[in-house]
Amino acid sequence: MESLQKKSNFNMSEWMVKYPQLGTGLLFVVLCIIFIIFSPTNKAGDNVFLTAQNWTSILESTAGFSIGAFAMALVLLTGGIDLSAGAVMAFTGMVVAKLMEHTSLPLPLIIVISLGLGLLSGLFNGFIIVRFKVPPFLATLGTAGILQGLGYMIADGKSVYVTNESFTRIFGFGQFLGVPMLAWWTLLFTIIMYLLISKTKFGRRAQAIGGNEEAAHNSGINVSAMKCAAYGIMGLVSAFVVLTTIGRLGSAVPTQGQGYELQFIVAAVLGGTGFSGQGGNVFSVLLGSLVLGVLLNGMTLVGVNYYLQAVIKGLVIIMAVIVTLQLSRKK
Amino acid sequence: MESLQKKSNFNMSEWMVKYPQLGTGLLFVVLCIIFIIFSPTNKAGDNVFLTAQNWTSILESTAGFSIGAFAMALVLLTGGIDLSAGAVMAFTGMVVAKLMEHTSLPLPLIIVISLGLGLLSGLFNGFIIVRFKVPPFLATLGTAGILQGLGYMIADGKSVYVTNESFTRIFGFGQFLGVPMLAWWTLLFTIIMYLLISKTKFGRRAQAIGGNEEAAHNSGINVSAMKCAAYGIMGLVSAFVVLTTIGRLGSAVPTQGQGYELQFIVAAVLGGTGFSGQGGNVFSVLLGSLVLGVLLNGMTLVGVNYYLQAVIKGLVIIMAVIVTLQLSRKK
Amino acid sequence: MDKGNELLLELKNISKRFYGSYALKDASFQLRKGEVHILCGENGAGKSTLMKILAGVQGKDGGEILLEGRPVSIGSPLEARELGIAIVFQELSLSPTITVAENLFLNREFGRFFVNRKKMYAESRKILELVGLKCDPNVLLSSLSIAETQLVQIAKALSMNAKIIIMDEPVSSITEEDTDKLFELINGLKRQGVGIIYIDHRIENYKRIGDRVTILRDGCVIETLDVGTATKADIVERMVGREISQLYPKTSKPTKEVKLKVQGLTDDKIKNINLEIYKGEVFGLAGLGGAGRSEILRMIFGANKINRSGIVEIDGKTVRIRSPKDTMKVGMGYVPEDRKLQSLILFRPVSFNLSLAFLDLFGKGPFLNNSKENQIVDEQIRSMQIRMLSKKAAVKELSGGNQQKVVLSRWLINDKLNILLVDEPTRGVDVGVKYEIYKMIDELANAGITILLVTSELSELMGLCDRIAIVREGEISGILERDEFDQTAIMHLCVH
Amino acid sequence: ACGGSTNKSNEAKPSSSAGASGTAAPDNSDLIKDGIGTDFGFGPIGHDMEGLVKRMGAKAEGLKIGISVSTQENDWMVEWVKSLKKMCETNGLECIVTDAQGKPEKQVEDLKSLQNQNVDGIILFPQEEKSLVQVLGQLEGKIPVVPTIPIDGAKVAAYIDVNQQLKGELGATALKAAFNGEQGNILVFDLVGRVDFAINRIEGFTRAVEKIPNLKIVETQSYGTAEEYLSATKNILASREEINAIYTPYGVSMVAAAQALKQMNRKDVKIVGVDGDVVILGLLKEGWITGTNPQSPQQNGSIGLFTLLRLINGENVQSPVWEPPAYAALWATPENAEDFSMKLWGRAPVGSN
Ligand SMILES: Nc1ncnc2c1ncn2[C@@H]1O[C@H](COP(=O)(O)OP(=O)(O)OP(=O)(O)O)[C@@H](O)[C@H]1O
Ligand SMILES: Nc1ncnc2c1ncn2[C@@H]1O[C@H](COP(=O)(O)OP(=O)(O)OP(=O)(O)O)[C@@H](O)[C@H]1O
Ligand SMILES: [Mg+2]
Ligand SMILES: [Mg+2]
Repeated sequence: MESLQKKSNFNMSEWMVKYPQLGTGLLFVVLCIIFIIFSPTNKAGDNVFLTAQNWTSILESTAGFSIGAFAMALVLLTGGIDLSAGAVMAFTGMVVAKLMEHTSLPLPLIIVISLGLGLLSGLFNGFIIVRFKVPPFLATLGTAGILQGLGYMIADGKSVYVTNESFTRIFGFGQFLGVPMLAWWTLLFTIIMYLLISKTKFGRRAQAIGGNEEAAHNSGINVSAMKCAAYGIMGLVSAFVVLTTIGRLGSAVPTQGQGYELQFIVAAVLGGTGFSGQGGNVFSVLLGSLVLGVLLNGMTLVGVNYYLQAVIKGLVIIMAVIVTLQLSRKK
Repeated sequence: MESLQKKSNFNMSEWMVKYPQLGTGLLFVVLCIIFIIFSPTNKAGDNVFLTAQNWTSILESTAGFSIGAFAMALVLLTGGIDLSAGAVMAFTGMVVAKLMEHTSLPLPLIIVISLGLGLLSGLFNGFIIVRFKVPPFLATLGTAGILQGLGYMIADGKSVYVTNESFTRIFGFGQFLGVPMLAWWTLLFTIIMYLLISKTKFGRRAQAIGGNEEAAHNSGINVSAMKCAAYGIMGLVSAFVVLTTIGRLGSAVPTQGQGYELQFIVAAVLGGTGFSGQGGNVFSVLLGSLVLGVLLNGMTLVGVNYYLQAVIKGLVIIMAVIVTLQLSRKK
Repeated sequence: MDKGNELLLELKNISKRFYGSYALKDASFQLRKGEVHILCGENGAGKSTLMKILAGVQGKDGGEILLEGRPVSIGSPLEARELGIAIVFQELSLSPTITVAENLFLNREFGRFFVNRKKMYAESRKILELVGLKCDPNVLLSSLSIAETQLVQIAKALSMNAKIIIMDEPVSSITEEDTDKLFELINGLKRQGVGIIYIDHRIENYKRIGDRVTILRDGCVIETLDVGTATKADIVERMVGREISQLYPKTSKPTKEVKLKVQGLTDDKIKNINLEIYKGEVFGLAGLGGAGRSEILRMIFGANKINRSGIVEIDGKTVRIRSPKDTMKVGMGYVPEDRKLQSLILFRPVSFNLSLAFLDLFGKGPFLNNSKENQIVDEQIRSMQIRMLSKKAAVKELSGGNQQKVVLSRWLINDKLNILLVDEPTRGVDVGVKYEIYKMIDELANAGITILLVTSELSELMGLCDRIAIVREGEISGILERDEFDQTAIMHLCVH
Repeated sequence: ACGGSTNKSNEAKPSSSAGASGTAAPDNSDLIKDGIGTDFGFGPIGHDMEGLVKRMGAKAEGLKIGISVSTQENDWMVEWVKSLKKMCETNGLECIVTDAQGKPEKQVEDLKSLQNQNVDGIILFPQEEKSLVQVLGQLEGKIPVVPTIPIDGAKVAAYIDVNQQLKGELGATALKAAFNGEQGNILVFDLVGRVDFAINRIEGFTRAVEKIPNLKIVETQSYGTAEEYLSATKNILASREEINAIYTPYGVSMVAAAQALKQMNRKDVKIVGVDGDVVILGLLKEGWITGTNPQSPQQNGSIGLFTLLRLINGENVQSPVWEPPAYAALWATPENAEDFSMKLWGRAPVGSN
C-alpha cells in the first residue's frame, strides 16, 4: 500500500512540477467537454460550441484578459499587485478615443501617445511604491481613483464613438488569414511576454525580487528600477488592452476597464502565478484566461442565467485554484 | 546641525511609534480645517460643515465603513485579506429584506439568521483558505462571485423595499439621546473590537499569526481555527454592516455592498494596519474611516466636481498612507 | 534511585521521509533526568527533524516515543508543551508584530479571556533578567536585534517549566558573554533534574556543558559517547565518516599592495572606520554582537541605502557607492550573515540562485543563454561539491551547509572577483563544510583575492586571518597582526 | 420643418397608450394650460419657464435649487445635468449639483447634504428608486422634491411620470411592422440590477408582443457591461439561430448589440428599444438598429424644474405630471435619425460622416 501511494504520488507530482500548466490545462479540457456535451446544435447540425464563429468569439473576448494577465503575472512575480490596470484602461482609452475623433493626428501617433500615458501611469505607481514604500495594494488603488477621475473628466462622462474603421478592424473584429486579429495580438504578446519573463535577464531578476527582495538587492539588482519597470509594463500593456476593448465595442465608454484588474489577477493566478514570486509561466497564464473565456462563453451558449453564471464563475475560480495547488504541491 | 536633526527626528518618531494614530489624526484635522474654510454657510449664517446635522450625516455615512474596517483590520492582522465582504453584504442583506417583507418571522430572529449566514460565509472563506491553502485574495474573490450571484438570485435582481420602521430606526436614521443610532453602533463596535483585538488572548494570537504564522503554530496556536474565526467575524460583521445600509436606505438593493470591501481595507490601512500583521489599532482605524467619511462629505458640500472627487480621493489615500508610513517608520 | 540515571525520554526507531528519501532512519535516542545530551551531526543529518518530531511540529513516519516509560503521541506543539517539552527552534520562531512579552507568553497568556498585561509584564521582566536581556518587554519584537531575539527565544523555552528542554543551535547568533550566561543557566537546570537536548556545531562547547553526545549521520544514529571521555577527533570522525586533521589550512600570504582602503566610513551605527587591506589578505573583524561588524561590510558593499559618509578606495581609486551594483562592477562580492533572509531565493532552484548576481556572464544583451548557464552552474556545483537531491530542487530543501556553498558560489563564478566580504560564513554549518569553507578562503587568498571576514568564532578569526581589527560600539578599537593574536587581548579590546 | 418628423414618428405609436399600459392616462392639461412655449422641435408642447419665473416675481429671487443626480457616467445624465444647470442660469436661479456616483447610499447623503445647505427645492434623478423612499419621507413637508421619474411609494410633492410601458409597446409595434407577418423570435436584454424603468419597459413590450401572433420572446438575459452584452449577442445569436430580433430597454445593451451585428454584418436581426444618444442614432442611421425611442434629457429636466418652480410658487400641481405623449412616443428610424440627433443633441449622429 505504501509503495502504491508513493508511486502514484511520485508520477503526478513530478509531472505537475515539470508542467505546472497541467492543472489549468485539465480544467480547460474538462470545461470544453462539458460545453460540447451541453451545447445546442445549429441548423447545419454543427455543435455550436465547436463552430469557428464561436471560437472566434472566445478568442476575441479573451484576448484582452490574456494580454493583461501576462503583465499582471510580471507584477505579481515582483511581489506586487496592480489594482489600477482597469483605471489605466479607462483613462488612456478615453484619450485615444478623443484624439481619434477630435484631432487629425495620425493613428500611430495617437496609439504611441496612449501607450506612453499608460507607461507613465504605471511608472507613477512604481514610483510611489518604491520611493515611499506604500503597499502596492493601496498605492495602485489610489492611482486607480485618480486615473478613473481623469478619464471621466476627459470624456465629461460621455462615451466616445470611434469611427475609424481601420482602428476597429486592427484592434477589434478584423481578421488576418482567417484568424481574428485579436488572436494574433494574443499570440504576439504571448511570445513577447514569454521571452521577457522566462528568457531574459530582466525576467529572471523580476522573479528574484518577488522571491526575496533583500537577496535580490544584495545580488546587485536594482530592485526599485525593476519594480518601476514592472508597473510601467503593466501600465503600457493596460493601455494596449483598452485598444482592443475600444476596437471591439467601436466606442470608448467611461466605465471601460472596470474590474479588468481583477480578471487579470484571476487569470494570472489560475495560471499558477503566486503572490510572492512563484510560477509566472506565460503559457499557463494563457490557459488560465482561456479557462475564464471558455467558461463565460459556454455558460451563455448553454443558456445559464446571468446570476447563476456569477455563482458558477466563483466556484470554478476557487476549484481551479484548489486543483492547481493540490496537484502542483509536492507532498 | 546633526544634533538638531537627530533631536527632532527622535521626538517625532518616538511619538509616532507610541501613538500611531497621530498621522491619521493630523490628516483628519487638516481636512476638517479645509472644509470649514471652504464650506458654504446656510441661511442662519452657520458654517454648514459644522452643523450638527452635517455631523450626524457624516457619522451615519461613516458608521458602516468603520465597523467593517475593524473586522477587516483583524483579517489583515492574521495576514489575510477579504474581498468578499461586500458580497456578503449583498447576499445577507437580500435575505434580511426578503424575510422581513415576505415572512412574519420576528425581527430579532431575522437578524440572527442573517448574521448567522454572514458568519457561515466567512467560515466558508476561512475553510477554503486554511484547508486548501488557496491565497485569501483569490478565495475571497471567488466567494464574492458566488454570494453576489446568490444575492441577485434571491431578489431576481430587484431591490426590496423595507417598511419595518423599528428596523430602519434602529439600524438607520434613528437617534438615541440626540445622537444618531449609527454613532452608537460605531461606538459599540469600537469598544468590542478594541477589546477583542488589543485585549483578548484571541486578538493577540491573531496578530502573532500575521507576523509569523509558523511561530504561532509552533507555540501551539491552532492557526487554522484562528484564521477561520477571523474570516467568520469578518462575515458576521459584514452581515451587520448591511443592516445599517438597509436601515439608512429603507431598502435592500442588489448591488449593495459593492466596493465596500475596498473601503474597509483602505480605512484599515489608513489606520496603520499593515498587510502582514502590523498595526491593528482600532482607534486609528476609526480615524482612518472618519478621514474618508469627512473627505466625501466635505467634497460634496464644497461642490467639488464629481470627477474631480475621484481624483482627490485617490490622491488623499496615497498621501495619507505616505504620511502615516513616513511618520511612523523609525529611522 | 540515582537521579542521573533515571530515564526521562526514549525515542525508538524514529523514521521520517521527505520525498521518499529518509531524513531519519530508525533513529533511537535516550535522555536521562538532569542530563545535557548533545546531538551532533553534519548539516542535514536530521537533528532538527528529530527535534521537531519531539516538539510536535512535524509528524513521524515510524517509531515510538516513550516519556518516563509511557508511550506518548505528540501530535501538536500544544501536546508537546502539555507533556513538558519546550524547544528553542533553530529558525526564528517568534512573531515580529507583537511585543516581547506577548511572544514570551503566546498561547499561555495570563487571564481568562482578557490578557492580564500587568502580570505578563512583571513575569516577562523576570524571565528576561534570567537570560540577562535588558529590554522593555512591551516593545515590539521587530525592534530587537537578531541576538536579542535569540535570547528571547531561549528565555521563552526556559520559562515553560518544562521537564525536557530542546535547544537547537541556541548560541549560533549570540555573544560569548550571553553564551556563558546560558551555560550557567543550563547547569542550574540540570541540577533541578531537567533533561536538556542540545544541538550545536561548535564542538568546543560540548565539554562545557554536555554529559553525553549522540552522533547522527544521514538520518541514522551512529553512536552515543560520553562527553567526558570522547575527544574532538572521535566525534568529528563519526560525524563526517573521515578524519579532519588540521582545522585551519592557512597557507596564504598577503602582498604589500593596498587593495581596499576605507576612510572615515560613518553612519548611524558605525563611526569613522579607517582600514587598509592588502591584496590577497584575509582581514578579520572581531567584536561583540551588535558592535557593527556587519554594518561595516554592508556599508562597504553598498547594501545599505541610508545616509552615509566616508570614502572607499579600491586600487587607489575612489568608488562612488550608491548600490551593490557599483561595488560589484569593481569586483567586490558579499556573503551576508543570514543566508535565508539576505541571500537566497528559497523556492527557486540552485541554478537560479547561483547565477543571479552575474547574469551578464550568461549571454550578451537582454537574453539569457540557458545552455551556457547550465554549463557554468554545473561546473560550479561540481567544484564546490554542492549536494542536493535534484538540480531542479528548490534551494530551501538543501541543508544549511550546502546553501552556504551556493551563496559563496554566486560570487565565485565571477572571474573578476577580487574582494570578498564574508559575514559569518560558518554559522550553522557542520565541521566538514566548515573545513571546506576554510580551505576555500585560503585558496581565494592565495589567488590574490582580498577577504574581509566577520565571524563570531574567535578561533576561526585567529586561524584564518592575517590581521584582525576589533570593532567596539561602531568604532575600531585596535588592529592586531597575526603574530599578536591572542584571545584575551582581543576580548579585552572588544569590551574595553 | 419639424412637423414632418413628428408626424412620421407618431405614426409608429399606438394612438392612445392608456388602455394598454393600465396606468392613468397622461394628463398634460396643466402644461397645456400654461401653454406655450419652448419648442423642442417635436411639436408645440412645451412650457413657458420664463413666464413662470416672471409670474413668481420676488419669490424667484435668491432661490437655491438642488439637483441630485444618480451618476455622471453616461451621456444622457451628463446632458440632463447640463441642461438643468443652463436653465437655472438663464432664469437667474442658483443651483447646487450633487452626484451619487452610482451609489444609493451616496444619493441619500446627497439629499441630506442639500437639505443642510437649505436649498429651496430639489430635482431628483434617482439611482435606485426604492432606496430613496425613506429619505424622501423625511424630507416631506420640509423641502419640495421633484423626482423626474416615478418612485413607487415615495411621498413627494409632485413627480414626473413617464409612460415606460408605452415605450415598450412602441418597440413591439415597430417589430410588428418590420416583420410584416413573418415570424419574429425575440431576445430581450434585461439589466443585471433590475430597476423599475427597465422592468416596466420590458413589461410593456412583453404585453404588446403577446398580442402580436407572429412575434415571440424566446430568451431573456441580463448582463452588466457593454462588453458582456457584445459577447453575449454574438454567442446567443450563434447558439439560438431562430433569434432574429432583440429588444433592449436601455442604451448600453443597445449599442453593444448593434455593434455585434455590425461586426457580424447581420442586418437580418432587428434591434428595437429605448434610448437614443448620438452613438445609437449613428448606428440607427447605418441600419444596425431598426428603431428606438430616444429620450430627451433636456425635456425631462425641464419639466422637472418647471414643476418644482410651480410648487415653490405655491401653485396647485397635480401629481404625477406626465411626460407629454409627444415626447413619450418619439420613434426614431434610420430615416429620421439625423433629424433627431440634431434636435436632441445639437450635432450629427456619430459615425454618419
Ligand atoms: N520540510 C522539509 N521538507 C523537505 N525536506 C526537509 C524538510 N525538513 C528537512 N528536510 C531534509 O531533511 C534532512 C534533515 O534535515 P534537518 O534540518 O533535520 O538537518 P539538521 O541535522 O538539523 O541540519 P543543520 O545542522 O543544517 O540544521 C535534510 O536533507 C533536509 O534537506
Ligand atoms: N540587517 C540589519 N539591518 C539593520 N540593522 C541591523 C541589521 N542587523 C543588525 N542591525 C543592527 O545594527 C547594529 C549593528 O549591527 P551589526 O549586525 O553590524 O553588528 P555585528 O557586530 O555584526 O553583530 P551581530 O553579531 O549582531 O551580527 C545593531 O544594533 C543591530 O541590532
Ligand atoms: Mg538543524
Ligand atoms: Mg553581524
